[in-house]
Amino acid sequence: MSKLHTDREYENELNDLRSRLAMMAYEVQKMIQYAVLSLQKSDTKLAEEVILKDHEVNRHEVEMDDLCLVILARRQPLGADLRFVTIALKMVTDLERIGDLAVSIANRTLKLQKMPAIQIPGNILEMTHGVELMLQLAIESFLDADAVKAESVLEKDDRIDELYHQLFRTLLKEMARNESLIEPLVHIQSVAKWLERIGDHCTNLAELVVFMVRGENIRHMNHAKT
Amino acid sequence: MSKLHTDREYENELNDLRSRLAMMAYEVQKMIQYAVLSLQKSDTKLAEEVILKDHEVNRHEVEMDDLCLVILARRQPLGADLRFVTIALKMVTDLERIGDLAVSIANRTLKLQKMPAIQIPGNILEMTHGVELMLQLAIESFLDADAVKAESVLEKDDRIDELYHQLFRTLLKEMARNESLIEPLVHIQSVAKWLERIGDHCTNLAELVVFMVRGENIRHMNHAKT
Amino acid sequence: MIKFEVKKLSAWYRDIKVLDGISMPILEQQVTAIIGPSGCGKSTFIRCLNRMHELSEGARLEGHVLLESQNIYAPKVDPVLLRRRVGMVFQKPNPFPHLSILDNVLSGLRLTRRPKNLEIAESALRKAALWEEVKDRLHKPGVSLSGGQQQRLCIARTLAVDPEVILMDEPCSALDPIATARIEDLIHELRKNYTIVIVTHSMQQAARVSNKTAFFLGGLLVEFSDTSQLFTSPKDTRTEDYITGKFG
Amino acid sequence: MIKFEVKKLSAWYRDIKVLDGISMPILEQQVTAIIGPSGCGKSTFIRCLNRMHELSEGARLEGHVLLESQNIYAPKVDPVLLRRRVGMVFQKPNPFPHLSILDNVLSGLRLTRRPKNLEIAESALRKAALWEEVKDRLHKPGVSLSGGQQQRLCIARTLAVDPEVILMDEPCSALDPIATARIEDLIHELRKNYTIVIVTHSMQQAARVSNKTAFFLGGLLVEFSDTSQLFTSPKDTRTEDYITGKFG
Amino acid sequence: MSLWNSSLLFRLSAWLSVAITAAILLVLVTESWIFFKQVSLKDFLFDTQWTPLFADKHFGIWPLLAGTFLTSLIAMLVALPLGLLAAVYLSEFATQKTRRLLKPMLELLAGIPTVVYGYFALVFVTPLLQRLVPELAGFNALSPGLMMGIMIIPWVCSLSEDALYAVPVHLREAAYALGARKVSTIFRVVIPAAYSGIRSATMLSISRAMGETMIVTLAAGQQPNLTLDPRIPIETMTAYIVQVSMGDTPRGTLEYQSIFVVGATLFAITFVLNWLMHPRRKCS
Amino acid sequence: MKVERIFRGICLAAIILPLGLLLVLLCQLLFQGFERLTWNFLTDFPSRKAELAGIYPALVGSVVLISLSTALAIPIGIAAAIYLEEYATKNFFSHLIELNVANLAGVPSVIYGLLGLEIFVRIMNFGHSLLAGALTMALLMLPVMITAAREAFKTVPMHYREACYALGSSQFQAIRQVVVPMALPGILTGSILAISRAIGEAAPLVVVGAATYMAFVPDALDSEFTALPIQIFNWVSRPQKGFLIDAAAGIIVLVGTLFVLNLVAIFLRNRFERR
Ligand SMILES: Nc1ncnc2c1ncn2[C@@H]1O[C@H](COP(=O)(O)OP(=O)(O)OP(=O)(O)O)[C@@H](O)[C@H]1O
Ligand SMILES: Nc1ncnc2c1ncn2[C@@H]1O[C@H](COP(=O)(O)OP(=O)(O)OP(=O)(O)O)[C@@H](O)[C@H]1O
Ligand SMILES: [Mg+2]
Ligand SMILES: [Mg+2]
Ligand SMILES: O=P([O-])([O-])[O-]
Repeated sequence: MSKLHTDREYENELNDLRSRLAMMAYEVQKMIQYAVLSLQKSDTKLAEEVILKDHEVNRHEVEMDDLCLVILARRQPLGADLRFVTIALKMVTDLERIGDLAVSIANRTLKLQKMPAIQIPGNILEMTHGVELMLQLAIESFLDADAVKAESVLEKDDRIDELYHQLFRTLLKEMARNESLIEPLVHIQSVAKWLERIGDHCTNLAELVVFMVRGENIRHMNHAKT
Repeated sequence: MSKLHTDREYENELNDLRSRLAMMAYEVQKMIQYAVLSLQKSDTKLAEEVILKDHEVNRHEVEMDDLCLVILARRQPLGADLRFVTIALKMVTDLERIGDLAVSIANRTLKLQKMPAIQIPGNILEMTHGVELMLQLAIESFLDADAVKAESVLEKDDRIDELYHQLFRTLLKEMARNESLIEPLVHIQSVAKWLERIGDHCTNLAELVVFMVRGENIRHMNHAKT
Repeated sequence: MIKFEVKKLSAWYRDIKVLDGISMPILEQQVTAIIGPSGCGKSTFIRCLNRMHELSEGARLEGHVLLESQNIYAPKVDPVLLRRRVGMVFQKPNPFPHLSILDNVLSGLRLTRRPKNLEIAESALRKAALWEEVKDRLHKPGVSLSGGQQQRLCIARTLAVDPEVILMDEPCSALDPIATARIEDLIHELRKNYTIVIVTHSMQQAARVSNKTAFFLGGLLVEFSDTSQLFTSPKDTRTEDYITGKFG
Repeated sequence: MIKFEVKKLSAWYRDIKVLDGISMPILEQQVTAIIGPSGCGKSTFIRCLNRMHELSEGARLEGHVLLESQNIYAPKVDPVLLRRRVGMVFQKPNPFPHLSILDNVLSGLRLTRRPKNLEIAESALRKAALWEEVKDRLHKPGVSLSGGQQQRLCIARTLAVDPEVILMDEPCSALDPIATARIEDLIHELRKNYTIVIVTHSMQQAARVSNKTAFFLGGLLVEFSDTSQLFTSPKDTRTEDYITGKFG
Repeated sequence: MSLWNSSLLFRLSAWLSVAITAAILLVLVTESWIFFKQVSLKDFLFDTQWTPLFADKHFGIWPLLAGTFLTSLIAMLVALPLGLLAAVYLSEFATQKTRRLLKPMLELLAGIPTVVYGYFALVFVTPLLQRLVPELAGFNALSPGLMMGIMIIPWVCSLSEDALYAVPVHLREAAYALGARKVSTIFRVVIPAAYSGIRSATMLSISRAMGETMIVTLAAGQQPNLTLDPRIPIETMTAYIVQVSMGDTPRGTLEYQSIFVVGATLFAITFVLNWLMHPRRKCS
Repeated sequence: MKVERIFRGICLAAIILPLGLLLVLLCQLLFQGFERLTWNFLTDFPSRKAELAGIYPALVGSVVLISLSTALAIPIGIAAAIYLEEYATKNFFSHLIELNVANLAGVPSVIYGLLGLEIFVRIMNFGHSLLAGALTMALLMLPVMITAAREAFKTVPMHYREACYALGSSQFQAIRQVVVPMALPGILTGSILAISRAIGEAAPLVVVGAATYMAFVPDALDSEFTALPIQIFNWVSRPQKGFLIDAAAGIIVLVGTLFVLNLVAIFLRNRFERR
């Protein structure tokens, strides 16, 4: 794969697609980070920033879809290039969804503003770090075409699920204990749920990378979702 | 578009892809219906059926992805055909997700089994009917390449969102009223959330159909998600 | 079912080795495509399958080619009879210019002095998806047809001698996309009854028409796999580089 | 910037009208591709852009072609001088068989008795991405090169007379995928300094190399749009049918 | 059937041509051998007179060579330029229609027997020329030379036109597309590309001129003079052979042997020309 | 532009000039010889009186001679061409034969006369007979025929032969049913041109010893013979003016015959020319 395409413009187009995906992933990662931070710090401005950022990500998605379509139309890619482009088509969907989920989290920051203040559970923070790392690894594995790294992402998802279920139990107990906190706690539960979803999307990304590199489909092999 | 491809095998391949998508949509639709029915009737067997069905849908997804990839490699589709195949690639993701969400709902049936029985709110049923119809319309619009019908799906999503928010309020109140019901009600809230997500996915499908038919991207134009 | 079994086939023109130890099976009622850069030995390879290779000057060959388990290079095999079982279609449509459409279709039987009649011609033309277009002018010269029709006429001519295998050496490279699409569609039809080996410059065409694809490079068989596999996930990096357009 | 403005161009061979009221602009420093089925008038169209059409017997034409706002069919325009501004590359690589590589490159200057030197040749060969391959054998005959190299030699020859526009009539249809990829890559380079019009049989090639694509059908211009638009979402159903392979 | 299939008859037919050449060589060499037993090679090469039919016999070949050379030279001076220009006209300027009319006409001319040209030279051309060139003899080298030139024009023209016309259209178009004018295209592209064909045409024409018999026999006089003056009678090698053959000279006489020697000389010269005409094939 | 027009004018002149000249000459000839052109001229024997002379024996001689040599040269020529183009593998010997044929085609016709004189007249002892003349003519025609037939075979592209083999035909079947039919127009044209060249040849016949005066018609292979060009040559060589008129008339017959033959050849070629 170190060889370059004879048609250098094609090479450039593929590189463009690759770096745009990396950029989009980077932005989405920042969105998750800021959304949770805004929640933690009750920082509405940060939350609004995340919400605004989403437009950019959405624009990215549309542009990337177009780019993929144009590459497919103009280059008729085959082999690894074809897998790369179709995978890119699917990855942007996941990335865009992750962005949306970050927006949902940021929205909770705004909603929680008007409610009794509560402590953000440690599990949420751990989950956040977990999914951020997963996203990071997924994108790195994509850029390096490194299937082993991608597979390491898959393992990490189990921990996220575990954290979520722990948290769910805890939250239910707390709700029962203090009914005035039900609404904020339901929101926190939603946030946890979304972080867990982000983990799932990262798993998707990693599976796609494995397919791109190895040409073999490992989706739904041993993972039953949610 | 009534003209056939000169290469009849190509025509067959595209038709195959089209009918498989329709079939997958049909199965997913059934899954939603049965999942909610199982919830309503506390019918664990029905719920398990839904969970099993998901494997089939997952298999479908993988097969369809492969089919799309092979068509892209072998036929180098252009124009409407290219849009069709790439859209199919994206649609299966949404359909598979809808299937997953139906499974999540069915899982709630199993969980609620061990808890105090509660009445399923009317909104859930209305939402179910709503998203079923949306899915139906989205697939029909896809099969008929009917952009107008697809746009009618987009409108319907607003009602689903409205129903969800209504229900959220009600559920919060009920939780506060009866804390022994908190856990089942949180589950119900999740179900509602998922139905709302199914609505979103149907919206995605419809937007893709509009793109396929008209060649213009309407995603993220005036919809801010969740 | 294996139709041809090629075993360690090497071929030379004078002292230049142009095929180097090719071994591969060719399955019955399937389309096998041969792709590779110019001069890699594609044409030479299929010409070895019906013993046309030996007609070139200085041509020499080693190894075995088994057609239904019988070595076609065994001394007792008559190449002329072999070629009736293994037909060939060429790059440039070449109907015989001195013959009418009908006579062109029957030319294989005329040449070999076998009985011929209108039914045979009609059935061959139908199989070649040409009957409807020419039935009203069977006695016009073959060269009065368009390029794509001429190529289908050549296919019909080959079908009329009732071969088991049809070799095609870049049958569409002189045709435009419309004529090409028709021939490709025809190949899908013919696959049901014949074993087809097609050499093509265009990977896209190989991807479209074939079940199996062999990638040749410098006289070597680099990769031989299912077409959809070869074009979506080839095993060899040389194949990968070639199909993705990395020619260095 | 508009380089060519074609206005209501119709062309005939004797009394057969092969182009019917074509109007379209050709933008500077862009690649404009012309696609369409065989015989739709693609070649005729580009031959009207450098007045090569009138060299055919019985050729006639109506309408205007403005090159930088000046009608190239105005009586005072010398077609020979025009052709030095608007170069052309043909389907079959056609280096002059009696000349060496170097002389081939400089042949345009020789033919028009203009000063020539090695620097011009080197720069033209560099622009045509051929210098590295031939610098050690500049005095070998031009026809000793491979097909793809010959075609690049023909491009270098055209570049040496320093044209503003380069017309290409199916420049890759006699080449294999590797040589084709090289020429296409070269076209991307050349686009920066020249206006290019390319006729091609292959929609895929048009999709790859061009910024704008015109689809011709039976002498009519059916659709002219941005290439990515035309191949992903064409406006006309005839275009749609053609690019998706629905040839009836 | 099997005889044909074995291609034996085909092969024999082809070898027949070799046998003919061998026979020609054999005949010429053996008869010359007899001749040189009686006449020394020195006389043959260095004597300046050729008078085998006189009592005072001289066997210097030079007068015959000069005659042959002179008539051929005149013929080529006429035929080459005119034939080439005519070929250029037909292939580069004429419309298809004109070409299709003129080319067969030229070929018709090429089919006219040489006796007829000899008749023209003797009966029409010489009297005409005598009015322009006062000292022209009734038999001379000029008139048959010119007539031979006219006779050869169709050959030069037809063969070179084939070569010019065979230059692919795309080469001309390439030149036009480079901004070349028609005349420079003709001189710098078409003619060079057709060069080997034109060269063959030239060689063939020279060889025909040297081997031409009837025109010179009839109109040049049959008097072996060692001269390059085109106005006086001369004799060519071919004419000498005919002259001797007409009188029924028996085998064994010196006259009889001499025609084979002259034949051998002619054969040698044309052989070299033919050899030049067919450049070693391997190069191309 | 001006240069082009001038050059074009020169070229046109180069073609018009010789054509025009010959046209004038032919008209003069026609004018001279026309009065002698009667039926009797064709059926009379030669005579010492110019007004009474006819070309009957020469005409018959020419026809018989040409028929004989054609019957020999054409099949052998085609067979040799088939061998060279279809069967021969490229090696030293085939190259030798090729060069040899090319050289033979350029050998002056008198030399063939010398060959015939030695081989047929003396060694084989046919005397100055029709047979010797016909054989000599056949030798003369052979290289022309081989070359023409080879050219015709060369115009049949290789891929048609391959098409035949791919259809399961043997090489002989391919040659017989495809190559020869496709080359036939070319072979035919070549044959006619070879024949018409032979009809006009005088020199080799003179050398072989054709009679210049014949009072009878040749009735056997070993009888003496004359031919039309010889008769004309004879008349032109005579000092009396009257025989020049006879010669003119003879030329009209000869050239007329050749024109007809050539026209047929041209017609054939135009009819079958592929391009
Ligand atoms: N008749 C011949 N004599 C000598 N060498 C030959 C002959 N035919 C082919 N070759 C050489 O053999 C090699 C393989 O030729 P072959 O025609 O099989 O290649 P190919 O893959 O079909 O190429 P292409 O795509 O150009 O048709 C080439 O290097 C070619 O130059
Ligand atoms: N020199 C000519 N004389 C007469 N008719 C011609 C000539 N050249 C082309 N034509 C006719 O004009 C029409 C258009 O020809 P043109 O070569 O422009 O088509 P094209 O689109 O380039 O086709 P292709 O893809 O086959 O090159 C065709 O019907 C063709 O038969
Ligand atoms: Mg080949
Ligand atoms: Mg064209
Ligand atoms: O969009 P989803 O998070 O429901 O996959």
